Amino acid sequence: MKRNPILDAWLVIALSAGFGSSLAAVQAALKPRIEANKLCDTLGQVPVLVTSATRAEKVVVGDRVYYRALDAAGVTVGWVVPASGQGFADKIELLIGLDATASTITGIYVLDQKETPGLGDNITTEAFRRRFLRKPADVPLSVRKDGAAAAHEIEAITGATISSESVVAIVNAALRQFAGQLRSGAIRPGGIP
Amino acid sequence: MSSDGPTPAERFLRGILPENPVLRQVLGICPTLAVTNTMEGAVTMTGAVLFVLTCANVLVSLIRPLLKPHLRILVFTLTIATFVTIADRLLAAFLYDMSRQLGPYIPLIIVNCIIIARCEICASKQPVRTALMDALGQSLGFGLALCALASVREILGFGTWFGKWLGWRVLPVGLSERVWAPWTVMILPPGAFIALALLLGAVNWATARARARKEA
Amino acid sequence: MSATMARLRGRPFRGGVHPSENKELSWECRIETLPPPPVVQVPVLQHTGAPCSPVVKPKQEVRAGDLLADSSAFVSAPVHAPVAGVVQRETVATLPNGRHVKVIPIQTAADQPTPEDLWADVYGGEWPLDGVEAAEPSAIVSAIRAAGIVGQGGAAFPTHVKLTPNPAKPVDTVLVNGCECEPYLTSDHRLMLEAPRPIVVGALLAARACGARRVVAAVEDHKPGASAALRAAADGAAFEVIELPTKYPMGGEKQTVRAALGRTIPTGGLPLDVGVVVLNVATCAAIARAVLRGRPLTHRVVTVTGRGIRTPKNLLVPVGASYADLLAACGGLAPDAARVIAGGPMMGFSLGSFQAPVTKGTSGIVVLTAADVRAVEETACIRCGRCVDVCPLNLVPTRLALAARHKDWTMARRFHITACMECGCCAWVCPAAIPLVQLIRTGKVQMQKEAGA
Amino acid sequence: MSYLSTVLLLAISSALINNMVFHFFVGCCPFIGVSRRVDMAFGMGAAVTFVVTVAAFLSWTITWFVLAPGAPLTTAVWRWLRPPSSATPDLSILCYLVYIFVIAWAVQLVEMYIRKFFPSLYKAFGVFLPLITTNCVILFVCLEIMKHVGPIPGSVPDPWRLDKALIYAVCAGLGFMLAIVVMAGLREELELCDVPAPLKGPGITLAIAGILALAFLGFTGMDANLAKRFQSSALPEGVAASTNPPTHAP
Amino acid sequence: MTRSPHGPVPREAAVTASAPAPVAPAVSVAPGPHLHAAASTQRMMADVLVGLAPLVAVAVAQFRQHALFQMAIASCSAVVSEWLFARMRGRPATLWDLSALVTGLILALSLPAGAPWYAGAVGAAVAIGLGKAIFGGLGQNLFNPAMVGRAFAMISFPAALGASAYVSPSLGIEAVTSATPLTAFKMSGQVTPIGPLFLGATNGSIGETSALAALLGGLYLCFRRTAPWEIPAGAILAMGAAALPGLAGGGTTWTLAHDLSAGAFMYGAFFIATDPVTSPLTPRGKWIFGAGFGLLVAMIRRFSGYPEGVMFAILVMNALVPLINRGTIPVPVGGPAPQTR
Ligand SMILES: Cc1cc2nc3c(=O)[nH]c(=O)nc-3n(C[C@H](O)[C@H](O)[C@H](O)COP(=O)(O)O)c2cc1C
Ligand SMILES: Cc1cc2nc3c(=O)[nH]c(=O)nc-3n(C[C@H](O)[C@H](O)[C@H](O)COP(=O)(O)O)c2cc1C
Ligand SMILES: Cc1cc2nc3c(=O)[nH]c(=O)nc-3n(C[C@H](O)[C@H](O)[C@H](O)COP(=O)(O)O)c2cc1C
Ligand SMILES: Cc1cc2nc3c(=O)[nH]c(=O)nc-3n(C[C@H](O)[C@H](O)[C@H](O)CO)c2cc1C
Ligand code: SF4
Ligand code: SF4
Ligand code: SF4
Ligand code: SF4
Ligand code: FES
Repeated sequence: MKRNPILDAWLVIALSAGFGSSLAAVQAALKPRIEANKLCDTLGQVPVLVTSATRAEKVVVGDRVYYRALDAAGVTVGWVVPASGQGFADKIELLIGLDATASTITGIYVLDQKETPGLGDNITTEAFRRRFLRKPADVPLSVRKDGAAAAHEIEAITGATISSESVVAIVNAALRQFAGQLRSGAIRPGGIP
Repeated sequence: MSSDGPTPAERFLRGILPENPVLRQVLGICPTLAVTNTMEGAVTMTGAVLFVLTCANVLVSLIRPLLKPHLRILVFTLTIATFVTIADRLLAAFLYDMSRQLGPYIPLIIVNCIIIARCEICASKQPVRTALMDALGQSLGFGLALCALASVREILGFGTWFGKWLGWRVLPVGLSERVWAPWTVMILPPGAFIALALLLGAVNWATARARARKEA
Repeated sequence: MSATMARLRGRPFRGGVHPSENKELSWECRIETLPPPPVVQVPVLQHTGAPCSPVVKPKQEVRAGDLLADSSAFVSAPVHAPVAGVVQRETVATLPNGRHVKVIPIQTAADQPTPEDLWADVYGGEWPLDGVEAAEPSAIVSAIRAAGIVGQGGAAFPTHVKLTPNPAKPVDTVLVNGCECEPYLTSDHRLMLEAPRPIVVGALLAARACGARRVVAAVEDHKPGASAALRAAADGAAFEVIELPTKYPMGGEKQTVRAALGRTIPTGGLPLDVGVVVLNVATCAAIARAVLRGRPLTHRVVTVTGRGIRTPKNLLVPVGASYADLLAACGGLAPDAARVIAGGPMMGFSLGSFQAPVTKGTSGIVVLTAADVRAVEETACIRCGRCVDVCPLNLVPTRLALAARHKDWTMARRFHITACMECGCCAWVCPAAIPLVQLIRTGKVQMQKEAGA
Repeated sequence: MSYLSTVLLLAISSALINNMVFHFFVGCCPFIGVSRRVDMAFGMGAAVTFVVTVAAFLSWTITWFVLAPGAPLTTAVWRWLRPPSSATPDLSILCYLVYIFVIAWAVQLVEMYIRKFFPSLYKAFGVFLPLITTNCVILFVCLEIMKHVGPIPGSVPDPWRLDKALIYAVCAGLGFMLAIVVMAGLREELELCDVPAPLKGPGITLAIAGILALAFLGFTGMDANLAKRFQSSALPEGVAASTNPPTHAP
Repeated sequence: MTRSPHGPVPREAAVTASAPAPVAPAVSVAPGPHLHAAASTQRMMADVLVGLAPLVAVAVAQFRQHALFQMAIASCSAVVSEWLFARMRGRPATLWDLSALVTGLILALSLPAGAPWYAGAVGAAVAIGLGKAIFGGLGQNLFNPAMVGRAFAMISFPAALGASAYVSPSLGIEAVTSATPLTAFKMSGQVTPIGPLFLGATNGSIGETSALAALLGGLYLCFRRTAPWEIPAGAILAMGAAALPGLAGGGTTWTLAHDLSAGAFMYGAFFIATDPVTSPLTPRGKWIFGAGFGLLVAMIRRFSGYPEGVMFAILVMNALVPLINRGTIPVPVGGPAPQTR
């Protein structure tokens, strides 16, 4: 007697139904939290990158995304520019904080990188990131290996010049593009309430 | 089926050393290598495997009378994939950092040989209690291997132990680079392979020695 | 033509080595005759092929040259009494290569030819060329077979087998091998100097027997005297002499044929496959003696040399004389003698006992001192590839030895173990002193055994 | 950057720099289990490459049209079922389940197809096919494709189209094949070595893998520098970094 | 009495049948051949030490006590490790074959003058342990021990062996205050003049600065046949071939001479790639190995994140040696052996 394969597989079908619904439940229960985690990864940095900001507002220009940092009163106090580019080993993803007039860097944050531990991954350290504080955003930055002298110079990490240069290049390119958007009026400038 | 096989307690103990999945059976090598550059990774992975293996073993054991031989593997896979998805979402919700660090290695648990092997060898033939103890024993054995490897790698590679969660340093802070430096290679792929090779060698050596002692 | 090209290129064959030759120890020594020892022990198997059965009884009296044992097999050669005397009861002797063979001892009679007469009988006297024309090819082959001639160059293969015409594989050239590439040995050299005429005549007879039109003698270029003697002895006959560069193993037939004629013998094949028959110089002389004088092969020239012997010599000895007899005739071993070798130092076998008899294939006895024998311990192969560089056959000896060690016959075949001719170049050059040849040799035997099983 | 250079970069990056075994540690079990003989290893590598390509095709198609949040097919069905709704349905939680089935099915398919049309090929590597179902390489490639298709098609700046997904899959498979064949060569050699007993088998294989991973680190950064070179030959002034926003930014 | 039948006996030693019997055979029995070339593993290794002498001399002249320090650390560590691992396996330690010393010295010469003590010590211990002992000791290792050790150390201590380690003004040596030629080229396209590169007036690993010294020592090795000439020849030709597109383009400042004499290329081609144990057996295999090495070095130097590729190229080619050996089984003279069964 030939058995019906569909009937034969009733267990599989029943299990699929059970699993499907439990997954749906998990999805429903956890999705908001996961989304929040993801968002937090970026937006949670805004107050660090732009002091006095309390929240951020997404600004989409073409395929680019920027964040306008707002203080409690809703006044634009700065910008957060996401940027990415090739590092020594793999892609480096950054957030760059700017002041309201987009003329000074107020901080950078490394979202993701796969540089060599102990060497290139020092770009995530506070010590390195602090070297970008209060640097001009309208002049291209450059890397010095033996201590920064001029205002637009960043001191490289010992043993990780390539990673340092990559970060600087990513910052330069992103800021140039952002400045272009500002100038062209694609983004409503902030700073003057 | 066989009630005169190992007792649940024996199964539990066996999984930890004599039949350790990684060190004795050389199964599940990929996650073992991939997540052991920090203790945190090792512990999280162990937790995920513990969760998936326990749930899958228990469920499979429960439905074991209903299993058709030719659909067996399909059912196992379905079960495992579901629990892995749940584990993955739980991690993303509650341990977002670790979820990002472990990346694809959590979903890869689906194809982890240990779990299919336990479903096949044990859970589909044994009552729930045995299957549960087996799952716990194997997971702990897996965890033991992972932690052993991660300890070596994190201490040599970073000079810390549970550095991210607990911040314990093994090498003193501010040790001069001229005196000693952590071995970065241990955190990278080559170090993983080499450390596991030596760990396997050490375990085999110790086992052979113990056996020789017993015989002598 | 191609031989000239080969010589111009200076690389007559690939690989090869230049061990120090030490031929000067004995190459000025004229051939002396060994006085017949009290007993000679004639092995019934001195060749490659089927052993013979004795046709004499104990206590039977025999004259020199009488048939002692024969066989009906094609690949076999009879043995004859080298001396007059009384046959004793058969015994067994162990030849240097480790083979146990039956021997027929003969108690030497008191009445023996003088050394002069013996020399005149074996190599001296007249060797007229017109005898060559007169001989029928088939008669030559049967005379050779009746005389029990086997190759005296080392392999001791029955010569009549080589010379029997094979319509499928016509022969155009007889190559007379006078290279004598083994270090120390000088027996062929002395023979070419002192008895070139029978060599020439024998070679021409051989050519007639197998239908070859060309006769070429190949001599290494460090023996100009020998080639000059052969040329002079040729006396207008169609007998060429080619000088080849000195290099071990120039005398190996694959190498000689390649260097002298520019032809390549296929692996696993014979010179016959490229239309050549290769004969050692002493074999040629034996052919002449058998055809023109009807005398069997009972004597040969043996070099006894090395720094471990008191007086190196080239001796004309009866087959069946023991190594002890020969050593004694050369003043015995020097105090620092460390190793006694039957044959040359590259391919010969070291002797543990000196009671074994000399056979038709014995070309020399070399006695080395401790200083000659490098006492280097075997170490690990460092895969330097020097053995590959020197292998004349373009094999990879280290892999062959490794395969033999691990009994990995798939690998042995992949690296062509059966092609190896055991010349010893690889082991000579190996810095790790690995007994490559021995490993390969036993590997070949075991592989054959397991393939048969 | 020309299309060709993109392909070249992807190939170098997935086969050499981010080699499946030496960089991502996936496929270790067959890497240790089936690397004893070169011909077996070659068969395994070829089988994996084949299956991974088929699986990549299927999983890209399903992810792009059905599973990704806001995938066109799902959205259309959703809207048709509940016209007023404008929410984007999200089936991505089913990804893992679907992939593992796709892989199992692809293996079956490939096995049947080869058995029918290339019996000699089937003899050569048919035995490896069932083992591949539980091979991490395949699932890993599917997961990688999932990551690059992006949460919402069109929202990721440069999502992988089918061609890129397939190129990636083939090169990842070839990278695995390279690793396992090289390892098999080394292990054949190892048979003749005097390896300490406790390290025989998996131990020494892992140690060699470690040394190979060290060697492959030499390729680090090759993709970046090549990309730079391709770009600077296209653009007048060498632009080192692109300004793509991070892929996982909300 | 015996006389020659045809003329006087050349030596008067009259031999009788009753001459003294041979002394009791105090002789040894051994398989043939009974003669050997005057070569030994130890002699080959000693040859390498001689070949390295010019490099050592340049290193000491340039980096003074720092060079001596590196050589002492690495050599001691290598020899001690060799002894230790042999003991662990219960094998006799064969220190006198000098191979451990060669490994230590080759490793030391590939380190920067300012490397910390543990770089050489760990590197040499790993070289002998992971690079050699684990495979069964001398002659059985599949990877060049010195390069395994260096790779391990370099990846472990990127700060101590990476580009920045070469610039250490604290050593008080003038040459060591500027970037190495390869780093300078990689970072800023700056080409060092050939003269200093060739003679060794540049910065770099202690043994690599003078291409001339490496060439002299290397030719000595080739001449002595301790090192096969095919490997360096293949490497140099391949490097030349890799430079062709650049030269043809015309717009590049990267010249072939710079390519050949900068960094560790000459040192690697003559001393490291030629390690007999980890290179192919046949001449054809050696050509392929050398050429592959040269191409990889060129590729890594140009395109990867590292300024120099000698070490990685050696390791990658080592991994390919079994496959090369497999593909270059020579055909015997006279064709393949007929296969019975
Ligand atoms: C390595 C090697 C070296 C040989 N050298 C000689 C040699 O120097 N002279 C010689 O006559 N035969 C030599 N032979 C033997 C020849 O290959 C060949 O068998 C012989 O010349 C044939 O002549 P025969 O049958 O008269 O002995 C050598 C063989 C081998 C394998
Ligand atoms: C995913 C995977 C799992 C494997 N599991 C096993 C296993 O459990 N046991 C085993 O002997 N071989 C296993 N193998 C190895 C192959 O089946 C191997 O070809 C087989 O063992 C034959 O090996 P042999 O030639 O030494 O007999 C596995 C291979 C793969 C790819
Ligand atoms: C034998 C040898 C091999 C080397 N291999 C490498 C290598 O593969 N990669 C590397 O970056 N440096 C290697 N070096 C060191 C470089 O030669 C040295 O680094 C180079 O001069 C550039 O300096 P940098 O690597 O510190 O930037 C090697 C040195 C030697 C002596
Ligand atoms: C020409 C030559 C080159 C060598 N090069 C190296 C080398 O680069 N690295 C090394 O560890 N040993 C080298 N050795 C030593 C020896 O071969 C090495 O220790 C073995 O690899 C150990 O089995 C060399 C030896 C010779 C004869
Ligand atoms: S079947 Fe699973 S456990 Fe076994 S080797 Fe393969 S992946 Fe590993
Ligand atoms: S093998 Fe012996 S007999 Fe033949 S040529 Fe060489 S040395 Fe002479
Ligand atoms: S010559 Fe000796 S050490 Fe060199 S490869 Fe051959 S067998 Fe090995
Ligand atoms: S003995 Fe054999 S392997 Fe060695 S050199 Fe002679 S032919 Fe070649
Ligand atoms: S866990 Fe075994 S192949 Fe990945």
